[in-house]
Amino acid sequence: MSEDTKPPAPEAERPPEEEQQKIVVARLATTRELLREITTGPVMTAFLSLVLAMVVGSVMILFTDEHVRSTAGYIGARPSDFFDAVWTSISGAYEAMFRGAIYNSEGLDFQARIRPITETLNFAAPLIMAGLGVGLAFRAGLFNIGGRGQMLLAGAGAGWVAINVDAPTAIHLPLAIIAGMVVGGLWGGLAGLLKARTGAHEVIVTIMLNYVGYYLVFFALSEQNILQQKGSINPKSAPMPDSAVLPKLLGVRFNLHAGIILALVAVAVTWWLLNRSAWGYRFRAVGANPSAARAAGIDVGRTYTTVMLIAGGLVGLAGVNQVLGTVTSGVSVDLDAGIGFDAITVALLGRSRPLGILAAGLLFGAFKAGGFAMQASENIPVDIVLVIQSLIVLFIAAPPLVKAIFRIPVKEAA
Amino acid sequence: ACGSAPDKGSSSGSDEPTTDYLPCMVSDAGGFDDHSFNQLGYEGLEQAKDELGADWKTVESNSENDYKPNIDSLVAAGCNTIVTVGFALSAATVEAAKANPDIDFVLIDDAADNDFNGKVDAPNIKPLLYNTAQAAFLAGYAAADYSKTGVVGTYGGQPYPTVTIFMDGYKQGVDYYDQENDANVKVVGFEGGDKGAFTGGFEANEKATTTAKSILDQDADVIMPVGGPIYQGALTAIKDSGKDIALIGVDADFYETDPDTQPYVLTSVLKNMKQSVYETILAAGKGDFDPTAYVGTLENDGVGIAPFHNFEDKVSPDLQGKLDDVKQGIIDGSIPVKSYLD
Amino acid sequence: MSTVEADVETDEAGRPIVAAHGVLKAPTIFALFAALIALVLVFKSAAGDTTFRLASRTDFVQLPEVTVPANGTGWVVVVLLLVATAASASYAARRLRTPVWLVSAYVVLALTGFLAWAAAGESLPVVGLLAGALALAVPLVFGALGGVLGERSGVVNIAIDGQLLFGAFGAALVGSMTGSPVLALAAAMLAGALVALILGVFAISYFVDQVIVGVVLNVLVVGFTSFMYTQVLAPNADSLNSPPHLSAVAIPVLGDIPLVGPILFRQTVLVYLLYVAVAAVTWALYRTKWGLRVRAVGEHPKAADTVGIKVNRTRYRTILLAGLIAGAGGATYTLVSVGQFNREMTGGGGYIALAAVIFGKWDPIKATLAALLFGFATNLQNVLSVLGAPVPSEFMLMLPYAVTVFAVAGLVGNSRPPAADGIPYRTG
Amino acid sequence: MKLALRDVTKRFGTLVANDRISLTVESGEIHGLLGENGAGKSTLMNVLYGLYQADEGEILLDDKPVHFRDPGDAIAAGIGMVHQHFMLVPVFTVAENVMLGHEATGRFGILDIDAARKRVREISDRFGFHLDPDALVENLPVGIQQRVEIVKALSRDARVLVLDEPTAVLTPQETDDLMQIMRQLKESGTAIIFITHKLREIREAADRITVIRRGAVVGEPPPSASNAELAAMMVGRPVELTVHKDPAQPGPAALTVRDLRVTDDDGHVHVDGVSFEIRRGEVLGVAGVQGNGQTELTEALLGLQAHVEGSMVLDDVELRGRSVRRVLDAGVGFIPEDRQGEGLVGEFSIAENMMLNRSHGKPFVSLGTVQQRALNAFAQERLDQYDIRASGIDQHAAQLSGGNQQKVIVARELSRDLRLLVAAQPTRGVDVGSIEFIHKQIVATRDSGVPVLLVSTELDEIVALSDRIMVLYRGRVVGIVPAGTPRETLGLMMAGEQPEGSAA
Ligand SMILES: Nc1ncnc2c1ncn2[C@@H]1O[C@H](COP(=O)(O)OP(=O)(O)OP(=O)(O)O)[C@@H](O)[C@H]1O
Ligand SMILES: Nc1ncnc2c1ncn2[C@@H]1O[C@H](COP(=O)(O)OP(=O)(O)OP(=O)(O)O)[C@@H](O)[C@H]1O
Ligand SMILES: [Mg+2]
Ligand SMILES: [Mg+2]
Repeated sequence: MSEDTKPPAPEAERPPEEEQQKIVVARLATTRELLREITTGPVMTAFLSLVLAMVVGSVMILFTDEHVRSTAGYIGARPSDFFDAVWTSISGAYEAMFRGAIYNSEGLDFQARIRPITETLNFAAPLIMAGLGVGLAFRAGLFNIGGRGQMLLAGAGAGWVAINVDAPTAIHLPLAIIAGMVVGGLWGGLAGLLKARTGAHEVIVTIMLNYVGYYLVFFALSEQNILQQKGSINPKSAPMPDSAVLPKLLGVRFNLHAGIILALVAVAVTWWLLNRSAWGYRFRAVGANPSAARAAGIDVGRTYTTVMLIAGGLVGLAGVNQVLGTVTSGVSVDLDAGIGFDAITVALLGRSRPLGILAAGLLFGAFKAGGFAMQASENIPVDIVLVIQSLIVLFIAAPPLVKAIFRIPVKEAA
Repeated sequence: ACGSAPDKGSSSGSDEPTTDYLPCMVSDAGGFDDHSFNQLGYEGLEQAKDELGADWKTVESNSENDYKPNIDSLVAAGCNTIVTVGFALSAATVEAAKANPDIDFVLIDDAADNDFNGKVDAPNIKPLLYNTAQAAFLAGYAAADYSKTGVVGTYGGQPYPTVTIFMDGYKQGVDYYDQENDANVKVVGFEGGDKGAFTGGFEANEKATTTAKSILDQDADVIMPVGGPIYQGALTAIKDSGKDIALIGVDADFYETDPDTQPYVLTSVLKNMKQSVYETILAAGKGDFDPTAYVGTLENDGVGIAPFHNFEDKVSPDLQGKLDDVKQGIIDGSIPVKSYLD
Repeated sequence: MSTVEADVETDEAGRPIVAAHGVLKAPTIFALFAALIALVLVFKSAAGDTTFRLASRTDFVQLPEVTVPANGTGWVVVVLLLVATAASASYAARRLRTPVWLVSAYVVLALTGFLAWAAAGESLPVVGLLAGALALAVPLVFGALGGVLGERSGVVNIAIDGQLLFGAFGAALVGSMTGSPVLALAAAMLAGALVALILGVFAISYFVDQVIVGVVLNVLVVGFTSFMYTQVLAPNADSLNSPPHLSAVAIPVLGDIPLVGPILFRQTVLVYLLYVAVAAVTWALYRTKWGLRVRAVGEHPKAADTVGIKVNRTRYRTILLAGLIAGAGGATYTLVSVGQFNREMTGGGGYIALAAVIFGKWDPIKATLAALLFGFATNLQNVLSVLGAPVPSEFMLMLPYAVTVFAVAGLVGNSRPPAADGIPYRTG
Repeated sequence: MKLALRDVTKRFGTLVANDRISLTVESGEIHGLLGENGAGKSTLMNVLYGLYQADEGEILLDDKPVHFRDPGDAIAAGIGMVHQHFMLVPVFTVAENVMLGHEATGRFGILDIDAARKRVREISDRFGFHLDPDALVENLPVGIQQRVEIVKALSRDARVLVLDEPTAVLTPQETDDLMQIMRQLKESGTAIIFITHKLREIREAADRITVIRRGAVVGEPPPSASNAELAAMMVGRPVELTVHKDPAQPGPAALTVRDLRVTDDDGHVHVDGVSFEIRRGEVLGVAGVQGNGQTELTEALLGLQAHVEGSMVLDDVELRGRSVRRVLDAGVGFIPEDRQGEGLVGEFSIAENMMLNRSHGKPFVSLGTVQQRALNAFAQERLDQYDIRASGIDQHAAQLSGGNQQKVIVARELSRDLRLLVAAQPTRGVDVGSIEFIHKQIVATRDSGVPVLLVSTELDEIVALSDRIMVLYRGRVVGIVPAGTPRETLGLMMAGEQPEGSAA
C-alpha cells in the first residue's frame, strides 16, 4: 500500500508523515514476523522433517522397485516411463500407508472406511503407555531401556491373575490390570533400587533385566503349574477369560479396545503427576539437578526407586494392554512386540512431556498401521517405517539442519 | 548407457493372473527367509500359485502385534485361502477363520485346537502337522551307527515343542540303537523336556557357533542343529574344527538347499512342508479344499530322511537296510516313538 | 606462633588420610560366596570325578587331563575361599581395601570349585570354554572400544549396536560383491564410521541430545538394513549375501604354547586385529599427545579450547575412529560367525557393549575385561547346558545377564563418566 | 609487545556485554581492569583470547591488526590467560595440564612427560611455587590450582598475560606473593592485564587503571585515586563500604559442635576434630582459604556428608545421623556455596525454586498436590520484598543474573522458621548492590535471635559481618578470635600459623 492511493485524511487526524511511515513499517514488520513465524516456527520444522523423512523413504522405495529400475534402464530413450513408474511407486506406497492408517477410501462401507483410524489408535495405545514410562524416567534423569522386560513381566502378571482369579468383570479386569502394573513396576523398581543402593548404572541393569525377564517369563510359560496352558506344550498361557478382557469400544467389527482409554487416562495421570503433584515436582528436581535436590532434603535414592517403580508400572500397563486387549489369546514371550524399544523413540519425540508423548504415540501408531497396509498392498517391507520414523525424530531434533536443507533463514540466535 | 525402450503394452505374460483365485500367506516373526517353516511354506505356495496361474499376496510379521492386522489386511485384500505359519498365529487364525467362514485357512505346525477338545476350533482351518520325531528317530539311529567317537550331539534355538520334537526323536533313535546293538552311543545337548543346549534364539550368530563348538568339544562327531538358520553356526564350527564331523539337517534336505553344506551333511530330517502346502493350495485353487487335519508321518512321506549323498560310502553298508526296517517298525507301531503329537 | 602439623599420612592437599570406607564389602561378599558353595555341596553333593581337559586333541603339546574328585575339590575350594576371606578381613581390619590380586584369586578359585561341582562325572573342555568366551566377546570388545573412545572425547555413543549392525551389513555386501575379505572388512569399518558421522553431525554440529541421536540411529540402521535385506540381499543371496569366510589362522610358535596358544593364537585375523586395537587404543589414549587431547576434550572441553585444542574437530575425529573400530566388530558377524547377513543379527550386542563401557569405567582394558566376562558367562552357560546341567534351560540362558547385574551392583557400584560426557560443546 | 583493543563490541543476543571498549597495554606494564560483577571484564578478555568473536572492533598487536579465530591463534600470538574459572582438567596431573595444547612428544606422538615435569619444576622454582608435577589437580587446594594456571600461562612464554580475578582464592599473604610475581614478570617485559574488583589490590599493583561499567569504559583513574572514588566509578553511585550493624546480643549457646570429623570415601580427612559453639543472635564467621574443610563442615551440619563422627547438637537435637530433610525440619536454613549446583534447579521457575526444600507438606503441598496458588502468591511476595529482578515468577532460575539467583535462595531460606542459618559464600560473584542487600538480611537474621554460621573466603566479608571468627586450616581449627582481630593476624592464621594466646 503506498501513500498516494490512500484517501487524504483530515489534517488533524493524520499523523505526521514520519510517524505514519513508521507505523507502516512496523505493520509490515509484524506481518513479516508472522510469516516468518509460520515458515520457520516449530510446526513448520516438524512438517518439513516429515517431508524430508518421507523423501528419503521414497528414495529407498524407488531404489528397490523393479519397475522403476527397469524403466531407469532406458530413461534416455523414454523418460516418461521412468517418471510414471516413479510416481506410481511412491504415490502407491504413501497412499497405501494413508489408507491403512487414517481413512480407507476404498472401503466397502463406512465402517470399513474408518477402520484404519481405529487400528491406529489401537497401535498407539501401548506406545503411549510405554512412552510415558520411559519419558517419566527421563524427567528424573534416568534412562529406562528396560521396557521389554517390564512389559513381559507385567503381561505375565496380568495374565496370571486373569487366568487364576474368577470374578465378575468389574473386579476381575481392574485386578488384572493392577496386578500387571505392580509386577512391571517391581521389575522397573528393581533397577531403581539397585541404582539407589549400589550406584549400579540403570542403563546396564535395565538392559540385563530385559533378558532375565524374558527367560523368567519363558520359564513360567513352560511350566504347567505356573502359566502354561493346561494340556498345552507350547510356551503360551491359556487365553484370557472374557471377564478380564478390555472391552471392545466399537463392537466386534473393530479391534479397537479400551486400551486407548487407559492410555489417555495414563497421559492425564502422568501429566498431573509430573506437573502438579509433589512427587512429580521432586522427580523433576532430581532429574534437573540431583545435587540441588539432595541439598534441599529430597532423598535422591528413594526418588530413583519410586520413579522406576512408577515408570515400570506405566510400561507395564503397555504389557497389560497387549495381553488383555490386543492379543487376548494368551501370554507369550513375544508380547512386548518391540514396543519397549519403540517407546524410547516415542518418549524422545514427545520430549518426555505427557502431551508430547501422546502426540508422538499417535503418529507412530499411524505409521505402524499404515506400514501393514503398505506391505500388504504394495509389497514394501514395513521396515521402511522404522527408517521414516527415526529420520523424523532426528530432523525434528535439529531444526537448524532442516532449515539449512530448505534454505530457510535461521533466526538470529538469542 | 541407456537401453532401448520395450514396446508399449507388452507385458511379461507370466505376471498376468489367469484366475481369480488368490492364495495368501502370513509369516510369523521369523520372516519368509528363516531357512525354516516360513520359507518352505512360502516356496510351496509359490509353486502352487505358479501352477494355478494365480496372483498371490504375502505379508511378513515382525512381532506378535502384527499377526492379527496382517491376517485382517489379507482378508481385506480379498484372499481366498490364507496360509499362516506357526503356533504363534494359531489364535489369530482361529479368530479370523470364525469371522470369515468363506475364506479357507491353512495353519502350519499347529493343530488350531486352542481349547484342547481334540477338535480344530473352526471348520475352515486345515492344520498341517508333522510328526518329525519319527524322522528324527531315523536320523538318530543313523547318527549313532555312523559315529566313531560314540558321541552325537544336538542343540536347538529355543525350547519350543516344534524344536524339541526333533531333539527328542533323535535321542530316542540313538537310545534305540544302543539298545538294539548293545552299544553305548551318547547324546549331548539334550536331556529331555526343556533341558538341553539352546542358543536362545533363531538367529545365526556367534552363540550358535560356540554352542556347536561346545558340543564338538565333547567329542561328538555328528551334530544336529534344530532351529532355522542356527545350523550355519554348526557349519562354521565344523569347518573351524578341522575334524571329520557330520551334520544332520532339519526341515529340508540341506544338500539341496545349501550347497555349502554338501561335504558335511550326513542326512537331513525332512519335514515336507513345501509339498503339503503346495498340494493343499493346489487343491484349494481347484475348489477342493479339504479342512481335515494333515499329519505328516513316515507312512505318508510327510516326514522322512534325506539320502546320504556324499556319505553313501562313509556309512556302513547295511545301515540303509536297518533304517528301512526301523522305518517299517515305526510305521506299523512295533517301534514306539513318543512325541507331543500322540 | 606454631604451625599446625599432623604426623599422619597426608594427601597432596596436606589432609590426613585415615581409611577407605567400604573396606568391609569384599570380605562380606567373600564369606557369603564361600558359604553358598558350602551349602550347595551339603545339599546337592556331586558324585564322581571331574576332568579338566587342558588341551584339545589336535594340540601339539598335549597337556595331561586333570581329574579330580568333584566333591573333594569342592571342599578344598571352600577351605581356600575361607582363607582368602580371612586375608581380606585382615586387610579390612587394617582399614585397607582388599587388593585386586586377592579378588582375582578368589574368583578363579570359586569358579574352579563351581565347575568341579557342576561338571561332576563329565570332562570339561577348558580350552573350548575359554576360546568360546573370547569368540563371543569379539564384537562386544570392538563395540566397547568404540564406545570408550567416543565417550572419552565427550560423545555418548548409544549407537554402537547400529555401528555393529551396519558394519556386518557392509561386510556382507562388499564381501559378496568383491570376494575379498580385506575389502569386506574395510567396508565394515567405513559403515561403522558412516553411522558415527551421522552421530557427529547431529550431536556435535547440531547439539542434538546424544542419547536421542544414538537410540534413533540404532532404529534407523535396523530399519535400513532389514529393508535392504528383504528387498535386495535375500533375493540375490548368491551374489550379494555370501561373503567370504574368515577362518582361524594359527600363529606359528605362539599357537603351540600349551593352553594359551589354542585359546589366544589360533584365531581369525579379526581377533588378532582386536588385540592390536585394544593395545593401540589403550596406549594411544594414555601415552600419546592425541590421547591426552581426547581425554582433555572429554573432561573439560573449555579448558582444552583455551589451550588451543579444537574441541569439536577432536571429537569428530575420535568418534570417526571409534566408528571404524566398532564397524570392524560388525564384520565378525558376517565374516566369521555366520557367513551371511541376517536382519537384526547383532541381537542387541551393541547394548551389551555399551554396558561393558560403563562396567569398564570408560577404560579400554577394563571394558575389554567386562566384555570378556560377559562372553565367559555366556559360554559357561553353553558348556554347562551341553554337559547336561540339571537346571531348566531358561535359567541357564539367563546366566550371563544375571551375572552382569550382580557384578555391576555388587562389585562395581558407582562409576564416574568423563565429566563432559554427553554435553555438546558450543563456542560463543 | 604492545596490545591495543579498539572499539570492541560484543553482544549476547540483545545484551551488549562490551560496548566499544578501547584499551592499550604496553610491555612492562600492569593494566588494572576494574568493574563490578557482570560489567563485561571476562567477556572482553575472552574476545582478546579468541574464545569469543567480537561483533565490532579490532585487536592490534604492535599496531598491526590481528584476528584470532580461536585461542590457538591467540596463544600463537603470545597471549596467555589465567581464567577466572580455572581451565584445568581435574583428573590430569599438574604436568599434563601444563603441557596440554603444546605437548612435547617423542616418536609416534608419544608424550614426553619428563620434559613437561622439567618445565613445571623450572617455572615453579623461578617463582618459588613448590609444585609437584605429578599431583592430580583435583586433589590440590584451589590456591595451588591457581599457581598451576599461572605456570600453564607462563610455560607458553606469554608476552601479554591476562589475569582474570586471580586473587579470589588466595590468602592475603598469597595475594602479596602474586603481586610480587607480577612485578617480576613486568620487569622482564611482559604486559599484564590484571582484573579484580578488590580496590586495594588494584591500587597497589596497577600502573594504569580502566574502569568499566555495564560493558562500557567509564573512566581511567590514576592509581592514586581513593577507594571511594574507584568504588563510585565502578558502581555508578556512592557506595557504603562498611556494613552497619549493632553490637551482638548473644543469647545462650544454640549450636554445639564437638570433635567433628568428616572423611570422604577414600579416607581423606576433611574436617579434623573441630569443636565450636554458636549462641543465639550471634554470627560465627569461618575464615580460611577455600578447600580447608569449610565445605565439608557445612555439608556435615546439613547431613550431606556420609562419614561424620562427633556430635552436632542444635537446641538439644542431635543433628548427626539425621537425613538432610530432618535437619531442615529441625530449623536449619542453608545457603550453599555452589548456587547453581546445589542451591537452585536452573530449569525450574523462580516460584518452583521457592519450594525446593518444602516439597513434602504445608504450606505448598497438600494431599500430594502442589498448591500452585499459594506458591505463586508466596513467590510474588518474595520477588517484591527481596527486589529480585526478573520478568516474573515464571522465569527460569538459570536465566537470572548471579545476584538475583542468590536473592532467590536467600529469600527461600529466610522465609522459613529458622533455628540456625548456615550461609556459605553468600555473596560470591554477586554484584555490589546485591551484596549490600544480602549482608543486611544476614544481620537482620542475627538480630532476630537466630545463630548464623557464615563461611566466606572473602576476609572483608568475614570481618564485616562476624561477631567471632573461626579460622580453619587443613580441616582443623587454628583459632577462634574476636571480630576485631587484625587482618594480618587472620591472614597468618589462614596459612596455618597459630596466634599466641588464642583459644582453639
Ligand atoms: N514434543 C512436543 N511436540 C509438540 N507439542 C508438545 C511437545 N511436548 C509438549 N508439547 C505441548 O506442550 C504443552 C505442555 O505439555 P505438557 O503439559 O506435557 O508439559 P509441560 O507442562 O510443558 O511440562 P513442564 O511443566 O515440566 O514444563 C502442550 O500444549 C503440548 O501439546
Ligand atoms: N556466553 C554468554 N552468553 C550470554 N550472556 C553472557 C555470556 N557470557 C557472559 N554473559 C553476560 O555478559 C555480561 C558480562 O559478563 P562477564 O562475565 O564479562 O562479567 P565480568 O565483568 O567478568 O563479571 P564477574 O566479576 O562476575 O566475573 C553478564 O551480564 C553476563 O551474564
Ligand atoms: Mg478345539
Ligand atoms: Mg569475570
